[in-house]
Amino acid sequence: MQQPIFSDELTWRDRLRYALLRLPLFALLWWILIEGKLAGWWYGIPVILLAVLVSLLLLPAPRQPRPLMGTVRFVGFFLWESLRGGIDVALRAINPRLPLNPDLIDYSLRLPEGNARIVLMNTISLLPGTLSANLRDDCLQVHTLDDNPQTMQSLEQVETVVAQLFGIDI
Amino acid sequence: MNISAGGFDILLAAVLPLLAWYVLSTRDLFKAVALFIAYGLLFSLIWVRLAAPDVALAEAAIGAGLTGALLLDTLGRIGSRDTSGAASAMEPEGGPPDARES
Amino acid sequence: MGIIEWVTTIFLLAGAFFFFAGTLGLLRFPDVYNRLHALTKADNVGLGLITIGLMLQVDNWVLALKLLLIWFLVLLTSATAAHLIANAALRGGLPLWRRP
Amino acid sequence: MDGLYLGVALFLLLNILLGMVRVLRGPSPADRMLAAQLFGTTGVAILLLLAEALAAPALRDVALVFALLGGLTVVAFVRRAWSPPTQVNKE
Repeated sequence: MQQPIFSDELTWRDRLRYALLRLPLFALLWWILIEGKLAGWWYGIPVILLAVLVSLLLLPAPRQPRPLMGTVRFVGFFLWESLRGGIDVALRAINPRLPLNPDLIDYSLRLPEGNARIVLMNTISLLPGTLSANLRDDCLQVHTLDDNPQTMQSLEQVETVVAQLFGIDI
Repeated sequence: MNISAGGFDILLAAVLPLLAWYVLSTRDLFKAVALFIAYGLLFSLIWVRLAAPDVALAEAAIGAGLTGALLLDTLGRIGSRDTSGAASAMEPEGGPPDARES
Repeated sequence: MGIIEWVTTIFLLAGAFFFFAGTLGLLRFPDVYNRLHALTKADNVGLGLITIGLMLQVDNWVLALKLLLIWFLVLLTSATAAHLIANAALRGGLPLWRRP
Repeated sequence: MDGLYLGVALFLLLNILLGMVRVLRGPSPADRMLAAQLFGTTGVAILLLLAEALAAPALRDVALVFALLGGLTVVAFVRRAWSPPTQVNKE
Protein backbone atom coordinates (compact mmCIF):
# COMPACT_ATOMS: atom_id res chain seq x y z
CA MET A 1 0.00 0.00 0.00
CA GLN A 2 3.03 2.27 0.26
CA GLN A 3 3.31 2.48 -3.50
CA PRO A 4 2.06 5.56 -5.31
CA ILE A 5 -1.27 5.07 -6.99
CA PHE A 6 0.28 5.07 -10.42
CA SER A 7 3.63 3.41 -10.66
CA ASP A 8 6.18 5.59 -12.36
CA GLU A 9 7.48 3.04 -14.78
CA LEU A 10 5.09 4.03 -17.51
CA THR A 11 4.86 7.33 -19.31
CA TRP A 12 1.51 9.00 -19.64
CA ARG A 13 1.55 8.39 -23.35
CA ASP A 14 1.87 4.66 -22.77
CA ARG A 15 -0.98 4.75 -20.30
CA LEU A 16 -3.17 6.59 -22.77
CA ARG A 17 -2.37 3.97 -25.37
CA TYR A 18 -3.35 1.10 -23.09
CA ALA A 19 -6.51 2.95 -22.08
CA LEU A 20 -7.49 3.32 -25.72
CA LEU A 21 -6.76 -0.36 -26.33
CA ARG A 22 -8.87 -1.44 -23.37
CA LEU A 23 -11.77 0.91 -24.02
CA PRO A 24 -13.43 -1.15 -26.78
CA LEU A 25 -12.98 -4.28 -24.71
CA PHE A 26 -14.88 -2.89 -21.75
CA ALA A 27 -17.48 -1.35 -24.05
CA LEU A 28 -18.06 -4.79 -25.53
CA LEU A 29 -18.35 -6.29 -22.06
CA TRP A 30 -20.94 -3.68 -21.07
CA TRP A 31 -22.85 -4.25 -24.28
CA ILE A 32 -23.02 -7.98 -23.52
CA LEU A 33 -24.09 -7.33 -19.93
CA ILE A 34 -27.03 -5.12 -20.92
CA GLU A 35 -27.99 -7.73 -23.51
CA GLY A 36 -27.53 -5.50 -26.52
CA LYS A 37 -30.11 -2.87 -25.61
CA LEU A 38 -29.42 0.72 -26.49
CA ALA A 39 -31.04 2.29 -23.42
CA GLY A 40 -28.25 1.60 -20.94
CA TRP A 41 -25.57 3.89 -22.35
CA TRP A 42 -26.30 6.76 -19.96
CA TYR A 43 -24.98 4.63 -17.14
CA GLY A 44 -22.72 2.70 -19.39
CA ILE A 45 -20.28 5.37 -20.51
CA PRO A 46 -19.25 6.46 -17.00
CA VAL A 47 -19.04 2.85 -15.89
CA ILE A 48 -16.84 1.90 -18.83
CA LEU A 49 -14.51 4.85 -18.21
CA LEU A 50 -14.31 3.92 -14.54
CA ALA A 51 -13.55 0.32 -15.45
CA VAL A 52 -10.71 1.39 -17.73
CA LEU A 53 -9.29 3.57 -14.95
CA VAL A 54 -9.50 0.77 -12.39
CA SER A 55 -7.90 -1.69 -14.81
CA LEU A 56 -5.00 0.72 -15.31
CA LEU A 57 -4.55 0.90 -11.55
CA LEU A 58 -4.69 -2.84 -11.04
CA LEU A 59 -2.87 -4.05 -14.12
CA PRO A 60 -0.56 -1.30 -15.32
CA ALA A 61 2.00 -3.57 -16.93
CA PRO A 62 1.79 -3.71 -20.70
CA ARG A 63 0.85 -7.12 -21.94
CA GLN A 64 2.88 -8.67 -24.62
CA PRO A 65 0.81 -9.42 -27.67
CA ARG A 66 -0.50 -12.96 -27.37
CA PRO A 67 0.32 -15.31 -30.19
CA LEU A 68 -3.00 -16.11 -31.86
CA MET A 69 -2.26 -19.77 -32.48
CA GLY A 70 -1.21 -20.25 -28.87
CA THR A 71 -4.49 -18.74 -27.69
CA VAL A 72 -6.60 -20.93 -29.96
CA ARG A 73 -4.68 -23.99 -28.92
CA PHE A 74 -5.04 -23.09 -25.25
CA VAL A 75 -8.81 -22.62 -25.45
CA GLY A 76 -9.29 -25.90 -27.25
CA PHE A 77 -6.97 -27.75 -24.90
CA PHE A 78 -8.64 -26.19 -21.88
CA LEU A 79 -12.21 -27.03 -22.89
CA TRP A 80 -11.37 -30.61 -23.78
CA GLU A 81 -9.27 -31.27 -20.70
CA SER A 82 -11.78 -29.68 -18.31
CA LEU A 83 -14.50 -31.88 -19.79
CA ARG A 84 -12.24 -34.88 -19.22
CA GLY A 85 -11.58 -33.67 -15.67
CA GLY A 86 -15.29 -33.47 -14.95
CA ILE A 87 -15.97 -36.93 -16.37
CA ASP A 88 -13.03 -38.40 -14.47
CA VAL A 89 -14.11 -37.05 -11.10
CA ALA A 90 -17.79 -37.83 -11.72
CA LEU A 91 -16.96 -41.47 -12.48
CA ARG A 92 -14.90 -41.68 -9.31
CA ALA A 93 -17.72 -40.18 -7.26
CA ILE A 94 -20.41 -42.57 -8.49
CA ASN A 95 -18.18 -45.64 -8.34
CA PRO A 96 -19.17 -47.70 -5.26
CA ARG A 97 -15.55 -48.66 -4.59
CA LEU A 98 -14.45 -45.01 -4.55
CA PRO A 99 -11.22 -45.38 -6.54
CA LEU A 100 -9.08 -42.71 -4.93
CA ASN A 101 -5.39 -42.75 -4.30
CA PRO A 102 -4.65 -39.13 -3.41
CA ASP A 103 -1.20 -37.71 -2.87
CA LEU A 104 0.60 -34.41 -2.73
CA ILE A 105 3.33 -34.02 -5.31
CA ASP A 106 5.92 -31.32 -5.89
CA TYR A 107 6.28 -29.82 -9.32
CA SER A 108 9.10 -27.42 -10.09
CA LEU A 109 7.89 -24.65 -12.35
CA ARG A 110 9.68 -23.60 -15.49
CA LEU A 111 7.48 -20.58 -16.13
CA PRO A 112 8.70 -17.21 -14.88
CA GLU A 113 6.81 -15.34 -12.20
CA GLY A 114 3.82 -13.32 -13.28
CA ASN A 115 0.44 -13.79 -14.88
CA ALA A 116 1.51 -16.94 -16.70
CA ARG A 117 1.90 -18.74 -13.38
CA ILE A 118 -1.53 -17.63 -12.21
CA VAL A 119 -3.10 -18.91 -15.40
CA LEU A 120 -1.19 -22.16 -15.04
CA MET A 121 -2.32 -22.69 -11.45
CA ASN A 122 -5.97 -22.03 -12.28
CA THR A 123 -5.76 -24.31 -15.29
CA ILE A 124 -4.23 -27.12 -13.26
CA SER A 125 -7.10 -26.87 -10.79
CA LEU A 126 -9.62 -27.62 -13.52
CA LEU A 127 -7.78 -30.45 -15.23
CA PRO A 128 -8.29 -34.17 -14.55
CA GLY A 129 -7.21 -35.18 -11.07
CA THR A 130 -5.01 -32.23 -10.17
CA LEU A 131 -5.50 -29.27 -7.85
CA SER A 132 -2.82 -26.67 -7.24
CA ALA A 133 -2.51 -26.31 -3.51
CA ASN A 134 0.53 -24.26 -2.64
CA LEU A 135 3.25 -22.25 -4.36
CA ARG A 136 6.57 -21.77 -2.63
CA ASP A 137 9.41 -20.19 -4.55
CA ASP A 138 9.53 -22.20 -7.76
CA CYS A 139 7.89 -25.29 -6.36
CA LEU A 140 4.19 -25.91 -6.85
CA GLN A 141 2.52 -28.43 -4.59
CA VAL A 142 -0.18 -30.24 -6.51
CA HIS A 143 -2.83 -32.42 -4.93
CA THR A 144 -3.71 -35.37 -7.13
CA LEU A 145 -6.66 -37.73 -6.94
CA ASP A 146 -4.72 -40.59 -8.37
CA ASP A 147 -1.02 -40.80 -7.86
CA ASN A 148 0.49 -42.19 -11.02
CA PRO A 149 3.51 -41.37 -13.17
CA GLN A 150 1.36 -39.89 -15.94
CA THR A 151 0.47 -36.93 -13.75
CA MET A 152 3.93 -35.41 -14.11
CA GLN A 153 3.76 -35.69 -17.88
CA SER A 154 0.36 -34.04 -18.09
CA LEU A 155 1.55 -31.23 -15.82
CA GLU A 156 4.47 -30.64 -18.14
CA GLN A 157 2.09 -30.61 -21.08
CA VAL A 158 -0.15 -28.03 -19.42
CA GLU A 159 2.85 -25.84 -18.70
CA THR A 160 3.94 -26.01 -22.32
CA VAL A 161 0.51 -24.98 -23.56
CA VAL A 162 0.34 -22.07 -21.11
CA ALA A 163 3.83 -20.99 -22.13
CA GLN A 164 2.68 -20.94 -25.76
CA LEU A 165 -0.33 -18.87 -24.72
CA PHE A 166 1.99 -16.22 -23.34
CA GLY A 167 4.60 -16.63 -26.04
CA ILE A 168 7.27 -17.68 -23.54
CA ASP A 169 10.05 -20.11 -24.29
CA ILE A 170 10.61 -22.66 -21.55
CA MET B 1 -44.61 -27.42 -15.25
CA ASN B 2 -46.85 -26.84 -12.24
CA ILE B 3 -45.54 -29.87 -10.42
CA SER B 4 -41.91 -28.82 -10.71
CA ALA B 5 -42.63 -25.21 -9.82
CA GLY B 6 -44.79 -26.28 -6.90
CA GLY B 7 -42.15 -28.72 -5.69
CA PHE B 8 -39.51 -26.02 -5.95
CA ASP B 9 -41.59 -23.62 -3.83
CA ILE B 10 -42.61 -26.17 -1.23
CA LEU B 11 -39.03 -27.37 -0.84
CA LEU B 12 -37.74 -23.83 -0.37
CA ALA B 13 -40.50 -22.97 2.09
CA ALA B 14 -39.88 -26.14 4.08
CA VAL B 15 -36.11 -25.92 4.25
CA LEU B 16 -35.69 -22.24 5.02
CA PRO B 17 -37.25 -22.25 8.54
CA LEU B 18 -35.22 -25.36 9.33
CA LEU B 19 -32.04 -23.63 8.19
CA ALA B 20 -32.94 -20.51 10.20
CA TRP B 21 -33.33 -22.70 13.26
CA TYR B 22 -29.93 -24.25 12.68
CA VAL B 23 -28.29 -20.84 12.26
CA LEU B 24 -29.68 -19.67 15.57
CA SER B 25 -29.25 -22.81 17.60
CA THR B 26 -25.80 -24.04 16.61
CA ARG B 27 -23.04 -23.46 19.17
CA ASP B 28 -20.20 -23.51 16.67
CA LEU B 29 -19.94 -19.91 15.51
CA PHE B 30 -18.21 -20.71 12.27
CA LYS B 31 -20.87 -23.23 11.36
CA ALA B 32 -23.50 -20.62 12.09
CA VAL B 33 -21.85 -18.16 9.69
CA ALA B 34 -21.53 -20.75 6.93
CA LEU B 35 -25.17 -21.68 7.39
CA PHE B 36 -26.11 -18.02 7.40
CA ILE B 37 -24.51 -17.54 3.99
CA ALA B 38 -26.38 -20.56 2.64
CA TYR B 39 -29.56 -19.20 4.21
CA GLY B 40 -29.12 -15.85 2.48
CA LEU B 41 -28.63 -17.47 -0.91
CA LEU B 42 -31.68 -19.70 -0.49
CA PHE B 43 -33.66 -16.67 0.62
CA SER B 44 -32.61 -14.94 -2.56
CA LEU B 45 -34.08 -17.87 -4.52
CA ILE B 46 -37.35 -17.30 -2.67
CA TRP B 47 -37.40 -13.70 -3.83
CA VAL B 48 -36.84 -14.97 -7.34
CA ARG B 49 -39.88 -17.21 -7.04
CA LEU B 50 -41.88 -14.26 -5.71
CA ALA B 51 -41.09 -12.47 -8.98
CA ALA B 52 -38.89 -9.87 -7.29
CA PRO B 53 -35.49 -10.23 -8.98
CA ASP B 54 -34.37 -6.82 -7.72
CA VAL B 55 -34.89 -7.86 -4.11
CA ALA B 56 -33.19 -11.16 -4.88
CA LEU B 57 -30.18 -9.24 -6.16
CA ALA B 58 -30.03 -7.15 -2.99
CA GLU B 59 -30.47 -10.19 -0.78
CA ALA B 60 -27.67 -12.09 -2.50
CA ALA B 61 -25.27 -9.15 -2.56
CA ILE B 62 -25.96 -7.61 0.84
CA GLY B 63 -27.64 -10.36 2.81
CA ALA B 64 -25.40 -13.27 1.92
CA GLY B 65 -22.25 -11.81 0.38
CA LEU B 66 -21.44 -8.63 2.23
CA THR B 67 -22.89 -9.60 5.61
CA GLY B 68 -21.32 -13.02 5.27
CA ALA B 69 -17.91 -11.53 4.58
CA LEU B 70 -18.28 -9.10 7.50
CA LEU B 71 -19.30 -11.91 9.83
CA LEU B 72 -16.30 -13.96 8.74
CA ASP B 73 -14.06 -10.98 9.38
CA THR B 74 -15.59 -10.51 12.82
CA LEU B 75 -15.06 -14.17 13.58
CA GLY B 76 -11.40 -13.83 12.62
CA ARG B 77 -11.01 -10.87 14.95
CA ILE B 78 -12.70 -12.31 18.00
CA GLY B 79 -10.82 -15.55 17.50
CA SER B 80 -12.84 -18.47 16.24
CA ARG B 81 -10.55 -20.82 18.12
CA ASP B 82 -12.63 -20.27 21.23
CA THR B 83 -15.63 -21.94 19.71
CA SER B 84 -16.00 -25.65 20.10
CA GLY B 85 -16.11 -27.13 16.60
CA ALA B 86 -13.60 -24.89 14.86
CA ALA B 87 -11.03 -25.47 17.56
CA SER B 88 -11.16 -29.23 17.51
CA ALA B 89 -11.14 -29.35 13.74
CA MET B 90 -7.95 -27.36 13.59
CA GLU B 91 -5.94 -29.86 15.54
CA PRO B 92 -4.47 -32.49 13.26
CA GLU B 93 -5.54 -35.83 14.59
CA GLY B 94 -2.48 -37.92 13.99
CA GLY B 95 1.10 -36.94 13.24
CA PRO B 96 2.13 -33.86 11.34
CA PRO B 97 0.55 -33.60 7.88
CA ASP B 98 2.33 -32.85 4.67
CA ALA B 99 1.83 -29.17 5.22
CA ARG B 100 4.99 -27.21 5.54
CA GLU B 101 5.10 -24.05 7.44
CA SER B 102 5.25 -21.17 5.09
CA MET C 1 -39.98 -31.14 -30.55
CA GLY C 2 -37.44 -30.15 -33.15
CA ILE C 3 -33.88 -31.35 -33.28
CA ILE C 4 -32.57 -28.32 -31.35
CA GLU C 5 -35.00 -29.03 -28.52
CA TRP C 6 -33.71 -32.57 -28.31
CA VAL C 7 -30.11 -31.41 -28.22
CA THR C 8 -30.95 -28.91 -25.48
CA THR C 9 -32.70 -31.62 -23.49
CA ILE C 10 -29.68 -33.88 -23.71
CA PHE C 11 -27.30 -31.12 -22.67
CA LEU C 12 -29.47 -30.09 -19.70
CA LEU C 13 -29.85 -33.65 -18.46
CA ALA C 14 -26.13 -34.33 -18.85
CA GLY C 15 -25.42 -31.12 -16.93
CA ALA C 16 -27.77 -32.18 -14.13
CA PHE C 17 -25.97 -35.51 -13.95
CA PHE C 18 -22.61 -33.80 -13.45
CA PHE C 19 -24.04 -31.64 -10.68
CA PHE C 20 -25.35 -34.77 -9.00
CA ALA C 21 -21.98 -36.48 -9.31
CA GLY C 22 -20.32 -33.41 -7.80
CA THR C 23 -22.63 -33.49 -4.80
CA LEU C 24 -22.08 -37.19 -4.44
CA GLY C 25 -18.34 -36.60 -4.38
CA LEU C 26 -18.82 -33.83 -1.83
CA LEU C 27 -20.54 -36.29 0.47
CA ARG C 28 -18.49 -39.39 -0.18
CA PHE C 29 -14.90 -38.27 -0.66
CA PRO C 30 -12.74 -38.63 2.45
CA ASP C 31 -11.08 -35.25 2.91
CA VAL C 32 -11.34 -31.60 2.01
CA TYR C 33 -8.86 -31.78 -0.87
CA ASN C 34 -10.68 -34.59 -2.64
CA ARG C 35 -14.01 -32.88 -2.10
CA LEU C 36 -12.63 -29.76 -3.73
CA HIS C 37 -11.79 -31.79 -6.82
CA ALA C 38 -15.30 -33.17 -7.01
CA LEU C 39 -17.08 -29.90 -6.46
CA THR C 40 -14.96 -27.72 -8.71
CA LYS C 41 -14.60 -29.96 -11.71
CA ALA C 42 -17.91 -31.75 -11.86
CA ASP C 43 -19.94 -28.61 -11.19
CA ASN C 44 -18.06 -26.62 -13.78
CA VAL C 45 -18.68 -29.19 -16.47
CA GLY C 46 -22.31 -29.36 -15.35
CA LEU C 47 -22.72 -25.62 -15.58
CA GLY C 48 -20.94 -25.58 -18.93
CA LEU C 49 -23.30 -28.19 -20.38
CA ILE C 50 -26.37 -26.37 -19.06
CA THR C 51 -25.04 -23.10 -20.45
CA ILE C 52 -24.57 -24.64 -23.89
CA GLY C 53 -28.05 -26.17 -23.73
CA LEU C 54 -29.58 -22.81 -22.92
CA MET C 55 -27.48 -20.98 -25.50
CA LEU C 56 -29.14 -23.05 -28.20
CA GLN C 57 -32.52 -21.72 -27.11
CA VAL C 58 -31.95 -17.97 -26.93
CA ASP C 59 -33.19 -15.87 -29.81
CA ASN C 60 -30.62 -13.12 -29.41
CA TRP C 61 -26.98 -14.01 -29.84
CA VAL C 62 -25.85 -11.28 -27.45
CA LEU C 63 -27.69 -13.27 -24.79
CA ALA C 64 -25.69 -16.33 -25.75
CA LEU C 65 -22.53 -14.30 -25.22
CA LYS C 66 -23.78 -13.22 -21.81
CA LEU C 67 -24.40 -16.82 -20.80
CA LEU C 68 -20.88 -17.66 -21.93
CA LEU C 69 -19.54 -14.74 -19.91
CA ILE C 70 -21.33 -15.92 -16.78
CA TRP C 71 -19.92 -19.41 -17.22
CA PHE C 72 -16.43 -18.04 -17.71
CA LEU C 73 -16.78 -15.95 -14.56
CA VAL C 74 -17.87 -18.97 -12.53
CA LEU C 75 -14.95 -20.93 -13.96
CA LEU C 76 -12.52 -18.24 -12.88
CA THR C 77 -13.93 -17.75 -9.39
CA SER C 78 -14.31 -21.43 -8.61
CA ALA C 79 -10.80 -22.31 -9.76
CA THR C 80 -9.42 -19.50 -7.62
CA ALA C 81 -11.63 -20.39 -4.67
CA ALA C 82 -10.62 -24.05 -4.86
CA HIS C 83 -6.95 -23.08 -4.82
CA LEU C 84 -7.47 -20.70 -1.89
CA ILE C 85 -9.31 -23.27 0.19
CA ALA C 86 -6.76 -25.99 -0.58
CA ASN C 87 -3.94 -23.62 0.26
CA ALA C 88 -5.53 -22.53 3.53
CA ALA C 89 -6.26 -26.13 4.50
CA LEU C 90 -2.68 -27.13 3.75
CA ARG C 91 -1.19 -24.27 5.74
CA GLY C 92 -3.71 -24.86 8.49
CA GLY C 93 -2.37 -28.39 8.79
CA LEU C 94 -5.42 -30.36 7.77
CA PRO C 95 -4.13 -33.90 7.35
CA LEU C 96 -4.17 -35.52 3.94
CA TRP C 97 -6.19 -38.67 3.54
CA ARG C 98 -4.28 -41.51 1.95
CA ARG C 99 -5.46 -44.91 0.97
CA PRO C 100 -4.69 -47.11 3.95
CA MET D 1 -39.49 -26.77 -22.74
CA ASP D 2 -40.45 -24.77 -19.64
CA GLY D 3 -41.36 -27.96 -17.84
CA LEU D 4 -37.87 -29.35 -18.50
CA TYR D 5 -36.20 -26.16 -17.27
CA LEU D 6 -38.19 -26.19 -14.04
CA GLY D 7 -37.65 -29.89 -13.56
CA VAL D 8 -33.89 -29.56 -13.88
CA ALA D 9 -33.97 -26.51 -11.59
CA LEU D 10 -35.87 -28.52 -8.97
CA PHE D 11 -33.34 -31.32 -9.28
CA LEU D 12 -30.48 -28.87 -8.77
CA LEU D 13 -32.19 -27.42 -5.70
CA LEU D 14 -32.44 -30.93 -4.26
CA ASN D 15 -28.76 -31.28 -5.05
CA ILE D 16 -27.91 -28.16 -3.05
CA LEU D 17 -29.93 -29.38 -0.10
CA LEU D 18 -28.12 -32.70 -0.23
CA GLY D 19 -24.83 -30.84 -0.29
CA MET D 20 -25.92 -28.93 2.82
CA VAL D 21 -25.38 -32.15 4.74
CA ARG D 22 -21.65 -31.56 4.26
CA VAL D 23 -21.99 -28.04 5.68
CA LEU D 24 -23.82 -29.34 8.72
CA ARG D 25 -21.41 -32.19 9.28
CA GLY D 26 -18.14 -30.40 8.60
CA PRO D 27 -15.80 -31.44 10.12
CA SER D 28 -13.36 -28.63 9.31
CA PRO D 29 -14.26 -24.99 8.59
CA ALA D 30 -12.92 -25.52 5.06
CA ASP D 31 -15.53 -28.22 4.53
CA ARG D 32 -18.24 -25.79 5.51
CA MET D 33 -16.92 -23.11 3.21
CA LEU D 34 -17.40 -25.47 0.28
CA ALA D 35 -21.05 -24.50 0.66
CA ALA D 36 -20.27 -21.08 -0.77
CA GLN D 37 -18.80 -22.76 -3.80
CA LEU D 38 -21.68 -25.19 -4.14
CA PHE D 39 -24.10 -22.28 -4.13
CA GLY D 40 -21.95 -20.27 -6.48
CA THR D 41 -22.08 -22.84 -9.26
CA THR D 42 -25.37 -24.63 -8.64
CA GLY D 43 -27.20 -21.41 -7.82
CA VAL D 44 -26.01 -19.88 -11.08
CA ALA D 45 -27.32 -22.89 -13.01
CA ILE D 46 -30.70 -22.71 -11.23
CA LEU D 47 -31.02 -19.00 -11.91
CA LEU D 48 -30.14 -19.36 -15.60
CA LEU D 49 -32.77 -22.08 -15.96
CA LEU D 50 -35.38 -20.01 -14.15
CA ALA D 51 -34.54 -16.96 -16.25
CA GLU D 52 -35.40 -18.98 -19.35
CA ALA D 53 -38.46 -20.71 -17.88
CA LEU D 54 -40.03 -17.63 -16.32
CA ALA D 55 -38.95 -15.31 -19.15
CA ALA D 56 -37.26 -13.05 -16.58
CA PRO D 57 -33.97 -11.79 -18.01
CA ALA D 58 -33.17 -9.94 -14.77
CA LEU D 59 -32.43 -13.30 -13.17
CA ARG D 60 -29.29 -13.58 -15.28
CA ASP D 61 -27.95 -10.56 -13.43
CA VAL D 62 -28.75 -12.27 -10.14
CA ALA D 63 -26.78 -15.24 -11.45
CA LEU D 64 -23.85 -12.93 -12.16
CA VAL D 65 -23.97 -11.71 -8.55
CA PHE D 66 -24.07 -15.29 -7.26
CA ALA D 67 -20.99 -16.10 -9.30
CA LEU D 68 -19.05 -13.22 -7.79
CA LEU D 69 -20.21 -13.67 -4.21
CA GLY D 70 -19.05 -17.24 -3.90
CA GLY D 71 -15.53 -16.02 -4.61
CA LEU D 72 -15.88 -13.05 -2.26
CA THR D 73 -16.93 -15.12 0.74
CA VAL D 74 -14.16 -17.63 0.12
CA VAL D 75 -11.57 -14.84 0.03
CA ALA D 76 -12.99 -13.35 3.23
CA PHE D 77 -12.82 -16.78 4.81
CA VAL D 78 -9.25 -17.48 3.81
CA ARG D 79 -7.84 -14.05 4.53
CA ARG D 80 -9.79 -13.19 7.66
CA ALA D 81 -11.65 -15.91 9.42
CA TRP D 82 -9.31 -18.84 9.24
CA SER D 83 -5.95 -18.00 10.75
CA PRO D 84 -4.35 -21.36 11.35
CA PRO D 85 -2.18 -21.79 14.41
CA THR D 86 0.98 -22.38 12.37
CA GLN D 87 0.62 -19.08 10.62
CA VAL D 88 1.54 -15.79 12.26
CA ASN D 89 -1.03 -13.14 11.63
CA LYS D 90 0.59 -10.57 9.42
CA GLU D 91 -2.20 -8.01 9.39
